[in-house]
Amino acid sequence: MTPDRPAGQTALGKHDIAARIARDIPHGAFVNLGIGQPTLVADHLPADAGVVLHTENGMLNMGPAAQGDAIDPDLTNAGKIPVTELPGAAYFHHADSFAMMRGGHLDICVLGAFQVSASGDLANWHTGAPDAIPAVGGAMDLAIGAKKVFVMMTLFTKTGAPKLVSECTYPLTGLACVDRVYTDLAVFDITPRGVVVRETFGPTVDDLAGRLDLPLIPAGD
Amino acid sequence: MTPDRPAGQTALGKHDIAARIARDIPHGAFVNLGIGQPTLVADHLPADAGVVLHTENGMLNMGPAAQGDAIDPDLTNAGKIPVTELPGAAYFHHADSFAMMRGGHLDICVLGAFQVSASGDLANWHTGAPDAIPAVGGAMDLAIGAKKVFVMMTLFTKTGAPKLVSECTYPLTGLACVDRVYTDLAVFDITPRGVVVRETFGPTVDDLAGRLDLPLIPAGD
Amino acid sequence: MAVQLCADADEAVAGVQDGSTVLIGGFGMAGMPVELIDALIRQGATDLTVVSNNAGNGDTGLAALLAKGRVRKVVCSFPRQSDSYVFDELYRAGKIELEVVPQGSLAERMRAAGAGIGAFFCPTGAGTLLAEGKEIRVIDGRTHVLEYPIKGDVALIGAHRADRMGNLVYRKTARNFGPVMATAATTVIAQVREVVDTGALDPESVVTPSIYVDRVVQEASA
Amino acid sequence: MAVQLCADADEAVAGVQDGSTVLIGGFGMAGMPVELIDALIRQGATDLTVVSNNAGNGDTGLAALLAKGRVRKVVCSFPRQSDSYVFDELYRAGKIELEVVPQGSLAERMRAAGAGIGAFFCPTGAGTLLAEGKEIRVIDGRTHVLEYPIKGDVALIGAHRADRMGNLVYRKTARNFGPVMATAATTVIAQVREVVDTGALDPESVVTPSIYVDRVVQEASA
Repeated sequence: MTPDRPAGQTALGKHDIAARIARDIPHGAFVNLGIGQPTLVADHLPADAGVVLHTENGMLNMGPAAQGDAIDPDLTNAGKIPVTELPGAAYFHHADSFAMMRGGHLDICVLGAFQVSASGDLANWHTGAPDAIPAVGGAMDLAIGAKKVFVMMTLFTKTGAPKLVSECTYPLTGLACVDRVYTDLAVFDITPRGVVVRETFGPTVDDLAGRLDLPLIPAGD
Repeated sequence: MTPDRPAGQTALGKHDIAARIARDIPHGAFVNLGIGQPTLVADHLPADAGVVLHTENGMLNMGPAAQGDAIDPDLTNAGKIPVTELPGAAYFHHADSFAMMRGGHLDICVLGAFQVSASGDLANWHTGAPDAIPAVGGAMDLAIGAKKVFVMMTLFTKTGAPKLVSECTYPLTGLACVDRVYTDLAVFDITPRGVVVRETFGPTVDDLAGRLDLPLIPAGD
Repeated sequence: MAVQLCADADEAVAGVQDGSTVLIGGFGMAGMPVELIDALIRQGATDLTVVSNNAGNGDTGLAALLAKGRVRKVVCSFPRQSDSYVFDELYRAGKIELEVVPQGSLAERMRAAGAGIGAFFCPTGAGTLLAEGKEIRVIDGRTHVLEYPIKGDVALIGAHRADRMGNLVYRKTARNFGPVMATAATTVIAQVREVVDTGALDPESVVTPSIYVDRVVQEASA
Repeated sequence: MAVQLCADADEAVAGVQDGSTVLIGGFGMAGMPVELIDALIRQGATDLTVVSNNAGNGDTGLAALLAKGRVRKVVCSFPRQSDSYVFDELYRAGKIELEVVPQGSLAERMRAAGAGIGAFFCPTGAGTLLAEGKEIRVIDGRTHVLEYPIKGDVALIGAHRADRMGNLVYRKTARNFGPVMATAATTVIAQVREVVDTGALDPESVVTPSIYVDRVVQEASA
């Protein structure tokens, strides 16, 4: 149960969100899963889905996390966690890896977020706190690179502030780059018409509209 | 004997020019030899010189032309002539090959020329004839890429016109890119002070000055 | 998306649209996807822009495509060869457009298309006819020309081996433009000598990862 | 020029000048040239600008170099890690400069240095804090940031094997920044696990050709 799960509703936990995202990843897709919760999506991809995972430190067809004797310090994911390789893997250097990403060759990238705006701006690298040491890693490259950028996050912070907002207040990672937002309470599409509610997990669209400070368009409208 | 060899002088033939150039290539240098006469330089590099030849179609440590059964259609030089590979060779794609060249990693490139100007402009790709079909290949990339660009040419055309000129009249391949010019009659350095005559093969510097329409600086001045 | 393993070259080039930009690999005959070009001639797409290092030679392959009148424009570094008479005649008759690009800039412009680079400042060709009309900037005392990406709708390339996922390896200097073109086109079609099982290629030695490859066909003559 | 095979890491890093820009490979510990960094600490060069993906962790390697006060500025994508306390303290005390660069732009800027590209328009970071003060241009409807090359005086990289000419191969994701940094520095120094005879590496699989490598040393711990 997530901390912000409203009583009596069927809000999703992080594993359920990951499973929900996994269902939307087509057979054979090339996918990058961002550090943190998005990596959970891998656990919900069926072995026969043919999904090929990219890790931006230089590999395609990454396998699951390495255990025991399979741990090899030369083989890690972008989170520096030891992983394995699957048959048909390929290694490449950092410039080639980010060229692959920036060039729009990945089908889907799944990222965490502090905030997403109604126009698809993403904030996920910097809290803007005055004493924070800035550190971006590959966040900005991932944000603008894939054909489709999915965000995985809770819809509200632990203190109840919406994370899907009319304008981001945190420093941006990328402009108008997010296509879809998967949350514990609903799935949203960022479209030229506005934010479309694709699916909800408990609340009605009106419930959500009452808690979010932006117009929502019901799916099918 | 070259067609323009003045009677009674010791002008060099093309093989002698190639040998003269080979003597100036330091041990272990990485070198690109342009299509045509510059390829003759390879014949004059001692086996123990450790010179590594680059061919811009994607190879380092190219060996001599292939003969008989060694001919492999997958292995050619930039002139599309079958060649061989030496131990320690490496293959790479065209973008990497020209990145290597453009990035200034080759020590020396040897090119033919229609004209070289006193400021080192090179014209070697286009006669400027109105009905000529333009075709540049790698000439412009080679001209600006190597640490040192050597030109190998006769000093005069078959009709006696100088090819080392104050300003090129043919369309340029590159601006201020030539470092040294090896000819049948002399070797010239293109320097910020002007054209320095390094060495002559028969004529005196004054002889050359009388036939060329540009100031010459004797070596050592 | 997952690679399509094609039964023959005709299946591999199905659907190429009139007006497409087609990148064609090879340097001379090394790496030239001859069977794919022949299939493209049968397929019939016309009004094409072809990007390749050369403009065809003799009467086969690219020259045959040109001879059929299917090509509106050629973008290449070196159209003029001893036996490029098909191109030469079309060009002199004003029946084909030509854009000459220095060989390294041709490769780098395709790399930029594949790498998501919007444009780049390149020293090659500065001060020459081939920079005329292009934006110029002096950076660190050196004159550069602004070059834009060249993107293909289709790439036809020749490789040595593919695995069943579409990973490719090349052989010797036949590698040339293949790996770059594979990054730069919407639909990438590879002709290979051999298709091997997934896992049979060394992951350290894969040159074109499967993500770039859409269709693979084994050469009929292989 | 021909590669120098060094007896030990101290010989390999000899002559690094104060004020140099030093590119240091590795992503986490994978590909990190630890023995070369330790030798650089002994060598004593100071007032360095270090370009690396991270800003050191724990008390060893790059963190130890920082702790000695040898580094004026760090250019990296991700300085803040759970155990980057050495950097954090120097930064908060105003004793070290930081330039944060998106990871892909960091790699591409070094590639540009190695490839003779004067500058490039890149979509990464457009509209963010990291593009502030940079030239912006809209190309094909997309906003791009003009990025300049990052060139090193020295690169310290870790590879798996070298041959005696200096050709390098890497292993798995330890490849990361090594091949790019090897193109981007005046003096490239590689720490390898094994030096093999020339001819023992497959020419199809060489990742860093010998032309880029100036000095090679086999790891003492290998």
